[in-house]
Amino acid sequence: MDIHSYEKIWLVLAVLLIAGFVSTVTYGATAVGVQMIDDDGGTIDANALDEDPRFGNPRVEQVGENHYAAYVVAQQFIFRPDPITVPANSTVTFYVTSPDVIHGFEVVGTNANTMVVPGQVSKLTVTVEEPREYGILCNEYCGNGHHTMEGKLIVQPEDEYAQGGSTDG
Amino acid sequence: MRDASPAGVLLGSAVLFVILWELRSALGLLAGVDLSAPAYFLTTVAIVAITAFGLSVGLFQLSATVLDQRI
Amino acid sequence: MSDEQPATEIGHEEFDPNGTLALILIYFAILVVMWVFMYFVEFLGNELTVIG
Amino acid sequence: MAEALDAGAPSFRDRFPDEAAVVRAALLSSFIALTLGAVFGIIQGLHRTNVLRVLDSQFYYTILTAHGVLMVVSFTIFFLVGLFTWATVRSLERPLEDIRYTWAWYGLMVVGTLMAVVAILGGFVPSVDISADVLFTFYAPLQAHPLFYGGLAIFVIGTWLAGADWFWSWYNWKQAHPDERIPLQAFMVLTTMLMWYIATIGIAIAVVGFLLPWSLGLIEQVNPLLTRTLFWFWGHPVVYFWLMPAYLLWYTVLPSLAGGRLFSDPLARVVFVLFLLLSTPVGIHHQYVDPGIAEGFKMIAMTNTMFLLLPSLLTAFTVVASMEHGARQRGGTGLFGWLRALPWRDPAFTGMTLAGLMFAAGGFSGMINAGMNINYLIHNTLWVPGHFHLTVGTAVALTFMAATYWLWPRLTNRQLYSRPIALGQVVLWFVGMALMSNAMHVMGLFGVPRRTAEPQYQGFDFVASFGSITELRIQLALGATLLFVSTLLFAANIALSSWTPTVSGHGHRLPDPLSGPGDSPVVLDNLKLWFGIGMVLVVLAYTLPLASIVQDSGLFGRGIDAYPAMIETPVLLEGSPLSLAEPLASKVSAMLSGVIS
Repeated sequence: MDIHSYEKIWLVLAVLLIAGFVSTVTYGATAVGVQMIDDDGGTIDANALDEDPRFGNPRVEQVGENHYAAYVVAQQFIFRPDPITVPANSTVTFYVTSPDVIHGFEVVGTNANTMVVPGQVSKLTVTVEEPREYGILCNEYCGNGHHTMEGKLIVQPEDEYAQGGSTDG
Repeated sequence: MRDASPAGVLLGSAVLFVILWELRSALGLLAGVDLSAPAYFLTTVAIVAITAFGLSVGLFQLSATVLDQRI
Repeated sequence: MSDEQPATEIGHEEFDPNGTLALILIYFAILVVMWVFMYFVEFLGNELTVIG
Repeated sequence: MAEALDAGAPSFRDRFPDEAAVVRAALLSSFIALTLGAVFGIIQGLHRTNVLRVLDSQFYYTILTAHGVLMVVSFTIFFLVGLFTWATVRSLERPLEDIRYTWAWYGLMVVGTLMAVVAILGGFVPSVDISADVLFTFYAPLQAHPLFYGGLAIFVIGTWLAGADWFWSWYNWKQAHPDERIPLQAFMVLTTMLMWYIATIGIAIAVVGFLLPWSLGLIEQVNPLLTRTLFWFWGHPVVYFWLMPAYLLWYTVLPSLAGGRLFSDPLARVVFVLFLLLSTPVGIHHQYVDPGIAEGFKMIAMTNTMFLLLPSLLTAFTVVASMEHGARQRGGTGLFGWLRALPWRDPAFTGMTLAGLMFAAGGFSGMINAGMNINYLIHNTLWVPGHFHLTVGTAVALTFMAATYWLWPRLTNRQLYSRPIALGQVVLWFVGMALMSNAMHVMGLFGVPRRTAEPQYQGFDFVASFGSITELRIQLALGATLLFVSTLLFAANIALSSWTPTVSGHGHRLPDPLSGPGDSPVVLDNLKLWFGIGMVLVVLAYTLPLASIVQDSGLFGRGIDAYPAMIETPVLLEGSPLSLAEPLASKVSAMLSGVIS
């Protein structure tokens, strides 16, 4: 099978391009430490969220030195708690699940973006820096009120956060 | 002497318009240069119109010299 | 609706697609530039990257 | 505009009248679906950009489901079965084995489509409790009416029977030509169908095994992650089921339109074998940010997907090289000067070339989607529709429309109504799509979500790093309008071609490739081998992830209720169209003034 020499050049370049893409993504995963949503959030009985210690009372609570956990429930057409308030310059781990249908949990304008599947818990950890407000929206169709499903992530200055205590949404 | 067939002019104008318009997005995203949309849109349409008119009346004598093409 | 007969017959041996190679190299360059920009500027330069 | 017709050669319709009738029927069904889908498309385009809202936002999701199913199931696959019937009969030079069997599977596909469409359109009528507002992806626990799932199942069974029809022809052809190589077009049809048989395993299990009995109440719950994974098992290869007919046209028709010959037949076969092997074990790249799937499986899906770029990149080279060959034969010279010697006046040629050009851009945004962790940036944002309106929306759809300008006269022995309008239509599509898709990509980067009736939120605004979100919305709406007009031009042109004067001699023979099949190893034609390897790859890619999902959250999930896609009786936007025009005028002017000031 005689392949034209130009075709061979292009084949080699294409494989190099693919190798380049794969190595960039591997660099992101290893050196930068970007981690995919995976199954370490575990599963849950979607009908029994209120008995669960985390999601029975959706809230933000301190779980370590400068490390906060946000237990979030995404349900037909609201996020709980809303707003999600965390202190600036801290590490926040979101645990997100749904009692009803598949939703999306997207912090607008950022890389925090996960699917929310009933029966599964999505676990994602980010670091928040300077105080500001982020919008949250559901980016997966979940019913006729889907476009009204929004929330807010508020990053408060540390001192202001200390007085107010964690809002129990 | 006409430069390009009407089809060539129509197609060239469309491709030129798309390239120029996409350039604004590239400038905006890559270089952070924010050009006002209406002004940019009108300029793009103007450039494409002039080029199309020029090509159709053989203004640029494009084919006869540079590209020595058979029309 | 067949078009007019081609001016010349070019066989497989004597045809080198130089124009194609040039065009596809340009495309390759655009791909690399856009990928590097998208990955390192838009993505890694963005906030709240998931690290755990 | 009279063209020299080699009056002698009989057209496809002359040689195979029965088959031509089936192909015409399939193509007409495809164009009806395209036109209907375009009507829903323009309603969406104007609704989500807040330029003109004629219906209550609750109906947006009914429209979105209809737009999705009509465009990427009915339009694409009806065109495919028409094109593949033509390609098989033409390349094997033999009529189908039993034309009644052919009409039977075509009829089955029509019945399936009608069932699904009735279920979807039921969503407009709240009093009737039939509805399927679950979108094209019908993710459980959202539940559609059984009519929807039943219709989809019958439609897929129709396509299975269609594949059997072509294999039947090939089998009998092989008896008569024992040691000949499979003709290229037939080879493409058969490899594509083998991929389809592997791919539809996923959707068959999901629909027949879980969703249909669930919607009938035979089982009370389903595991959302399991059915979602099974959906995407099929969901990615189906995009290649749309793309392969376009590749068949680019490889076997476009070169001759350009006045040249296909650069390499062996390479075309390698490309189709690569698609058979690699398009099925990759579905998990649609689930990069799903919980419940380990990162390792996502990494495997990414690697397979990246290698799936290879056949498309090779296709780009081979098709452009074939066009260059044609241009040089027409006297084109110079490194790029040959581009001017191509027949840009021919709408079929120009349409397919512009489709290929846009596919290059769509290919890039596909590479971004495939890059596992960069997916965080754009998952479920408007970037994704931006991507697939370039790939299926243009590379496939525009190629199908452009090819119809070449194929339709061969099926009807009638001239096209108007070639200048056809040329204008393909160029209009190109410009309209460039505007719409560019706006979608950019808005996606700013976080604007897809599949959302009113992406305007109270608590926050989207931040645009250049220009403004309003400008991008106008650009999207403008692009959508141009695309809608372009579709109407296409549909009208074809419809009016039913009464144009008949002509004979459309039998223009497709020339042989530059390097023929003989130059390639015979193993390429060993379909059983490639099908076997394809199955092994898909088993490797999917057994462990599916097993872990079932092990973690059960075959039927835990505590998952059904959510039928019912709508409370919404308040319809009353008022005659006139009263609708008034808000449009004021809104557009307000928006423009906002932008200009």
